[in-house]
Amino acid sequence: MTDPGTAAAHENESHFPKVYGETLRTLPRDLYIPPDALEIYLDAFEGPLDLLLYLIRKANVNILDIPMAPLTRQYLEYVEAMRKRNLELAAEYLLMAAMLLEIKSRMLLPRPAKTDAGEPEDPRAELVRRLLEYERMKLAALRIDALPQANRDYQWVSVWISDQVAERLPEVSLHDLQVAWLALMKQAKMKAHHKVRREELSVREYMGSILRGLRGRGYVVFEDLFEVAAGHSTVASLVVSFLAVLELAREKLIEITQSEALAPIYVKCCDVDDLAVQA
Amino acid sequence: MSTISLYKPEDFKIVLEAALLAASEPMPLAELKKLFDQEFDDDTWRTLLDDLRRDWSGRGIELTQLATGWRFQTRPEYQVFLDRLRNEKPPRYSRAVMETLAIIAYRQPVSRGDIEDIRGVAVSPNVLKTLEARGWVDVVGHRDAPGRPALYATTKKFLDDLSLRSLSELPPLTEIERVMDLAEQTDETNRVAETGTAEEQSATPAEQA
Amino acid sequence: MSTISLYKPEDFKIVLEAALLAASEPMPLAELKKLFDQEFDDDTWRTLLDDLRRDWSGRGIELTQLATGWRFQTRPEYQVFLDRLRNEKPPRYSRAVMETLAIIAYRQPVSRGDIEDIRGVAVSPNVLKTLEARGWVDVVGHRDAPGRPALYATTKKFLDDLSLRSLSELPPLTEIERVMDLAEQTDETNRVAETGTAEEQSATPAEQA
Repeated sequence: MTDPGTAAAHENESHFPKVYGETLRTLPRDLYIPPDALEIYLDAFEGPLDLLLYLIRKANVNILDIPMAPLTRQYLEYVEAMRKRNLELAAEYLLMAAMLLEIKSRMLLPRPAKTDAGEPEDPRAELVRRLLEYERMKLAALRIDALPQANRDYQWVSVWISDQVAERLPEVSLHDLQVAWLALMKQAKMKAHHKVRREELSVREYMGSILRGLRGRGYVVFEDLFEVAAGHSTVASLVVSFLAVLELAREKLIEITQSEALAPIYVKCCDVDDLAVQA
Repeated sequence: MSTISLYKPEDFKIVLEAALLAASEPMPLAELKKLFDQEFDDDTWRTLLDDLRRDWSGRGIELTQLATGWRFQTRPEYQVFLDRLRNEKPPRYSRAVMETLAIIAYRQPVSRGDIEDIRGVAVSPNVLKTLEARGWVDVVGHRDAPGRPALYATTKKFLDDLSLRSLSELPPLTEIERVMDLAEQTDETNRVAETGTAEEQSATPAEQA
Repeated sequence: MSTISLYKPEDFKIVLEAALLAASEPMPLAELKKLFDQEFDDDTWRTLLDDLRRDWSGRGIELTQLATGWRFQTRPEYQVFLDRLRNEKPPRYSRAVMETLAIIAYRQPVSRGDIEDIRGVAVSPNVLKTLEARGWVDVVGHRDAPGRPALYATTKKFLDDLSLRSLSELPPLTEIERVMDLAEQTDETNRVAETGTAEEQSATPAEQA
């Protein structure tokens, strides 16, 4: 594990302003700030709470018993210095100035009598609570920053996977098909111009296999079609095959010829390409 | 953070190994040389790298020298295990592909024009190519019409891949249509529930809607 | 390609090592279990992983258990060498970013307004964007208040990237409070210097004044 101390100190360095290339590790003991550096110091503080914490720590006073008068005076001097430099003063700094003055004035007033709730609250309580919470979070930020951080203090190991994986093909289920078909039907219904006929699916299947069987074979004897169509001949399959042949003929997908009555019937695929292949 | 000092050849090898394992690109020797303040000649580097490669023999990862540099990579023999960890979502066919497949399955043989008629949109050649490449549809003939359009039908492989013995085992259209008609003609889910079987219910989302 | 058969515990460890070295994300145990056909109980897995971790002690990379699983990473002590191979150093986050992160980490879920209350200054949108882009914080909901402000919390990736298994492994706030109590109870900066560590000292610029 790392020694967080070194990392924290190192990190902290980046928070200090640089003047003429030199990192200022400590802030000035008094409120005198070199005019050229003022802007940089303003940047060095993360806001009015940060500045207040600095002033309190610099004065070495107990945060729970802030002497409001000197603190407010110092804060206002600082704000005034910034204002004189025509720096664009963030609203938060002015808001804090108002808050400090309010606390200070409330402390000058006589304390109200004891209430049922006990001791009346110190006007500084809210400020102290905020200062403590902010300081806690400031320290927490440094602690977190001191933790080893991926890509800064260490790197992930991810060794090259050598093989190209075989392409994964989509899985299709019957349900997917059904869903696709349903979507189509809905669409067709909406358009209302396409009438999808209902018919026995097996006829369609036999139509496909008969066509496939005729492919590249030229004229085929009618009876042979039924062997092509059905490996296992049942009465039902013969009937369906016959219907398929009729449907194919009706759709002009096959040509059926018979030279004379009772002569053999020949069937051929209406496919020029296939004939060409055979020729 | 304490910094490591390197003395023995073993120390250098440990750094080299860490650098190569963490690298996301093959590392050329010239690049690896930046690792150490000490300068070694190429022979020493070669020995160091060969040593490291030998250390890894018999493991699932190997150090290889490529045209662009040195890299650790997994050994192909271990791919079968690594594949089990790939949990990418399974790829899915687009709606166009699925609808085209459904049309070919139910209305075969059909031409591209038929598919376009039903879908109401042009069918991209890629859609049919995808299905042909998968071996699920093929051209079974051409229609005797102007342009002699190719006619598509589903294949044996399509049936095999969907665990069907024949096309007649596809969910019957009449049923789907009936279900759809019901779904459209009535708001009462109850009536559907009465007429359909439990199986049919779960099969079509429309029925449940 | 020949496939490896696994017999001895050593064989399993080699596969496990290869899988973990090649993984691009931390691997949860449930995921690692997919590696083998054999089913091992959690104790066996623990032994296997601990064994592997021990094998790597004294090397430049280490096996760590993170919030989302197990992963190999380089040891921070070696980063000084590995950095020499990197063209650009990773950016360090500004104080504003780190303080905002700390507030989100310790006080989550918090709104932007909560963060501004604690820091005493407006939070620039870029600060939160930086943290969101890194995947360290995200919006987990909205407060039921005017404007429905977004509530931020830290992510698993934040824990992973800081090598923490859970938020409870964050540096405890109580300890920080103890240090502050010391600072509060005494006017002597010296005493703080004696009791606090160097880190606590450097933590607040004011303390050094």
